[in-house]
Amino acid sequence: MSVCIEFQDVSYAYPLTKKAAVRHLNCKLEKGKCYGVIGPNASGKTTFCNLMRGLCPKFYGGILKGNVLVEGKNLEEWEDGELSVRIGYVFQDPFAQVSGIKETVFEEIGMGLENTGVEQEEMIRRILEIAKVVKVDTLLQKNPLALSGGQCQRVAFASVLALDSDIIVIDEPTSQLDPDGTMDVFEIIGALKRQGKTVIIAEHKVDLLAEYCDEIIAMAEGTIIAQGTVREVFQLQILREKKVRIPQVVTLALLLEEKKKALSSIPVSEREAVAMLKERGDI
Amino acid sequence: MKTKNQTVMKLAQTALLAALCFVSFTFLQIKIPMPGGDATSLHIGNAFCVLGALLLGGWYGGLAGAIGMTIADLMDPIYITGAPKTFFLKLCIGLIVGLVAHHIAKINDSTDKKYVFKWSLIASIAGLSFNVIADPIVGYFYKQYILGQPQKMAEVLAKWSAATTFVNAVVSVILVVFIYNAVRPILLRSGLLVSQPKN
Amino acid sequence: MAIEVKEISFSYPGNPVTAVENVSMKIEKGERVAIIGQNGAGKSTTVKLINNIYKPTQGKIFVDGIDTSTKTTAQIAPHVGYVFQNPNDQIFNDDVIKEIQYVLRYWKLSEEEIGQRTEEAIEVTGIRPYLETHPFDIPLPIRKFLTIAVVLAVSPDYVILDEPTAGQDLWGCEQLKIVMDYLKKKGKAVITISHDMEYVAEHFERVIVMAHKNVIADGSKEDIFYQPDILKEAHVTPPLCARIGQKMGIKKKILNIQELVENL
Amino acid sequence: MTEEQFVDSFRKYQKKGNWWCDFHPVAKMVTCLSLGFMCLIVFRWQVGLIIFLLAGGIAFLTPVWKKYFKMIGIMFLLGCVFTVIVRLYVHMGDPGPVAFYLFGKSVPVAAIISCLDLIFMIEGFLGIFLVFFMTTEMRDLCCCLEQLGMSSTVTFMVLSTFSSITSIKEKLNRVRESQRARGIETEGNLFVKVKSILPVLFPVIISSMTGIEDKTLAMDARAFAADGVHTSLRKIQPAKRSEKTVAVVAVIVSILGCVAGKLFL
Ligand SMILES: Nc1ncnc2c1ncn2[C@@H]1O[C@H](COP(=O)(O)OP(=O)(O)OP(=O)(O)O)[C@@H](O)[C@H]1O
Ligand SMILES: Nc1ncnc2c1ncn2[C@@H]1O[C@H](COP(=O)(O)OP(=O)(O)OP(=O)(O)O)[C@@H](O)[C@H]1O
Ligand SMILES: [Mg+2]
Ligand SMILES: [Mg+2]
Repeated sequence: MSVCIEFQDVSYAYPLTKKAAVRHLNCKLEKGKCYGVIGPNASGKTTFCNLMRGLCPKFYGGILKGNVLVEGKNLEEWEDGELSVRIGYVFQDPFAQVSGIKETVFEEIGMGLENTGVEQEEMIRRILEIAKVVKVDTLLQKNPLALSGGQCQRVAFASVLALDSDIIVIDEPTSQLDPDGTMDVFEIIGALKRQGKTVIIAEHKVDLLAEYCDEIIAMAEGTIIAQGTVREVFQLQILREKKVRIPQVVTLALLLEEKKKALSSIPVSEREAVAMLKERGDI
Repeated sequence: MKTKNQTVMKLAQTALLAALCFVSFTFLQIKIPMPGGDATSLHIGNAFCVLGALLLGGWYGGLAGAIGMTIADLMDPIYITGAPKTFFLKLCIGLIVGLVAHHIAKINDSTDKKYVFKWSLIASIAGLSFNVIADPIVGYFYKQYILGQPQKMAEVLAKWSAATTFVNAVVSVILVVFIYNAVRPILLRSGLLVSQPKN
Repeated sequence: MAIEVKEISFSYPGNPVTAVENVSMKIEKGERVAIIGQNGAGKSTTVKLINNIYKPTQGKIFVDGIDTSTKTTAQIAPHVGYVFQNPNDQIFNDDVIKEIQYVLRYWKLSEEEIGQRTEEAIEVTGIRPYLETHPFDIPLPIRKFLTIAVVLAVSPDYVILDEPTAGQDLWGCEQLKIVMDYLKKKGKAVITISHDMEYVAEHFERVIVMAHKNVIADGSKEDIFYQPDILKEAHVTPPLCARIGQKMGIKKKILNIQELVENL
Repeated sequence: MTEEQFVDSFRKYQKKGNWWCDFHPVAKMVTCLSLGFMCLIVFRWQVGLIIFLLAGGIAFLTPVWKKYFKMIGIMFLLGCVFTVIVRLYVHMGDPGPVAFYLFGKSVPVAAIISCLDLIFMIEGFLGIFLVFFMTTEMRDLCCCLEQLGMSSTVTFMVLSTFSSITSIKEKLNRVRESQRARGIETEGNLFVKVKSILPVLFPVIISSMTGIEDKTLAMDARAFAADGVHTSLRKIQPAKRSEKTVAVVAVIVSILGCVAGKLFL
């Protein structure tokens, strides 16, 4: 598979801060895979996403060392407009993401399409399609400023999805959502993956990440402490040392191991865990 | 991207300050009735005009004040006639503050709190004293020649408006210096001061 | 001594659709209650009514026997503390200590008392490393702890936390546990809104489920988390341990991982 | 409106089903502004009254007439009663032909006329201005101006100012709520209110300023920086010949009116 984003020894400090927010990042992200970025607060997840999108240092200022390559091309060589179409980015704070200049959710979702010069019929078709997927189709006529936190988050998600970017970066998309809403978001991410898109998602809800992601990138104190498949990463001792959250099913498996009731391997989803437990069949 | 994004950001900030001017003028004012069916009021709208100039530079700050206050004037039956005058005056305030703060003192290049405090104070005083002097004078001529009010009354109005403008200016200077110096460190950190020290 | 909510209804000004309808609940002093439910169910609205930020259009609320409709919000604040969903709406001082002490000074408490309360609040919320930082420079999840500290310093009998778990990492959850333990020790009632069922199952005895502007269930966590139809109606899923326990056909009502391990 | 109707409405030209509301925004703006400024410049009650009546007439033919007359009524009372009382008071006892006596003092005709001048200048301007604003959507106006060559950054700025006004008002309320919840009294006498200004104003300013960053990024995520043609979801009918004619006539009338008014009134 081809590499679509590559970090080569990247360090970055925000302006007027002494400590670098991230240090010596090295990683390769492949096309068509889903990556989960995990780590405690202030470990640099958002900064990692910003770097990928070129917002650090172009927008925030600050000092960047090393290279970030998107599809083999250094970030600086990318045109601004082109990059914003190529990489869709859903930001962390849902409340701040409404543009505020559109009066209905329908137009809010369509705004990106207007800016990229899509024809009207096509625009309407795409908005309706996305709205259905993200389950905001009942809100289309509402004012974006009068939405509840959860609804806001969905609309922000929808307006970025509408652009149909190849790479989608999502920073904590479920912080305000109820459990069902959270499941919906992950379902959508699953669907994006099936469409062959590259998805990078930073989240605290590791249980669902474990279920939906191909690979996990674990960060702590501004460095990548582990990268690999879900099963590999969540077994690592270092995650627990650095206080990175791990999925409950993994905790369960490890506890069972301690009690000498080990499962055949480490499960990463509820389904797997139940299957393994059933297979053992000793209640 | 830098240039383009920075413009969008500056525009968004300008819009925000214009809105703040509008809101503070419209909702936080005390009207004082005056002879001639005119009124002047105690308000802090100018503070945001000055704040805009300190944060965004003269042009944008002046523009923010001009737009915000002009809209506010247009929405108010008592002030509506003064709208063109307001636009011109607020723009000037912004330019003067910008000139003092950014061209003379270059406060955005400094990290010295005391220096910034001192110069933001001087700049706001400069801008608002201009207002204290110019508002009644421009108002006088504006009323007399453009609106054709009787001379005697225009004089009375000018005197009154000079008094309230002075009170407003004092309150605004205190407020703006306080707000600016409180807001600055936060904005500086999050890269919101558009022309920040090069590093 | 209790908060009694009696059949209240409320609609936001300028919005004819009611936000909550006929909600009743009673929360005793020292109790720990979690409110869960779908987005937009009216959870935040209900606690805002209890806090007297809004007055119900129908029904009455009594805090320790006082009818809230006869008081202002600021008069209820010493009894009921509310930590908002968004900390940015609350902070305005340029110094953490000043922020915590603002209301205490506003109430003209003695210097000694202020110092002691501040100290305790800082200790419990773990914000000591940030005392020198400008409040708006503190990372958002920790800024939330600052607003918690502000409420702890006020020391009301009822503490309401609106989604304290959103965006928190392990450290945050552990610190939150310390806060909860502290409040328990002090005999304060805690009312928490949360979407994190694991957290609810771990820290609360009683759970109130809200859906469609109303309370649809109220009971012990064992009861609630084992009633699939109610949970479904409220768009929540039970904690993972409960799900696995059920799927494995364990009879006992399991709610935490230790129990699950023991029963497997 | 059902969802299909709503979506369908974007396929056609944006219409309200009222000739004035659907008047091409730019033509409408030119018409109203020129008439308004004529009113301002001539500063005579005759002209003001005509414009005022014209505005009222137009408003009467639109669906917003109720709201319009309520607003203009309030403004009329507020601005005018005030003007009359104070102006008459100032001019009472002035020399000149006397209209009537009030409290034993003469009220000259000139005073009444100057009153009327001021009142109708204000009300004429305000009336035509309100009629324009109440029947025109800012976004449509901006969209049309954009088509005429105004840069999209300017439209963004204008729309953003208006939207910021509403969002700041909302934020003010929210912050006031949270400050009350922590025990700071914000209601009561003037002193209490003044004391609560800072705790309310400060979080509002800071959080809206820091919110700008997110807003800019949100705009960026919606490809605002993308080069090339921008399309628009809402379609506005190009100005008809009749609408253009009206605008041109209004401009000519205003210019002539100004000259004539200054010379003969
Ligand atoms: N705009 C900024 N200016 C200066 N420093 C910043 C900025 N944003 C983040 N930082 C700092 O960079 C470091 C990494 O922060 P980042 O936001 O990337 O963490 P995170 O893992 O996304 O945390 P969270 O889980 O809270 O979202 C932190 O120490 C933070 O204080
Ligand atoms: N300020 C407001 N003005 C008008 N309606 C509002 C306002 N705040 C909330 N609502 C509406 O009231 C209803 C209840 O909202 P509330 O905030 O209580 O929900 P919630 O249960 O806290 O949801 P969440 O889990 O998303 O925080 C929602 O339908 C919402 O749209
Ligand atoms: Mg983050
Ligand atoms: Mg809520």
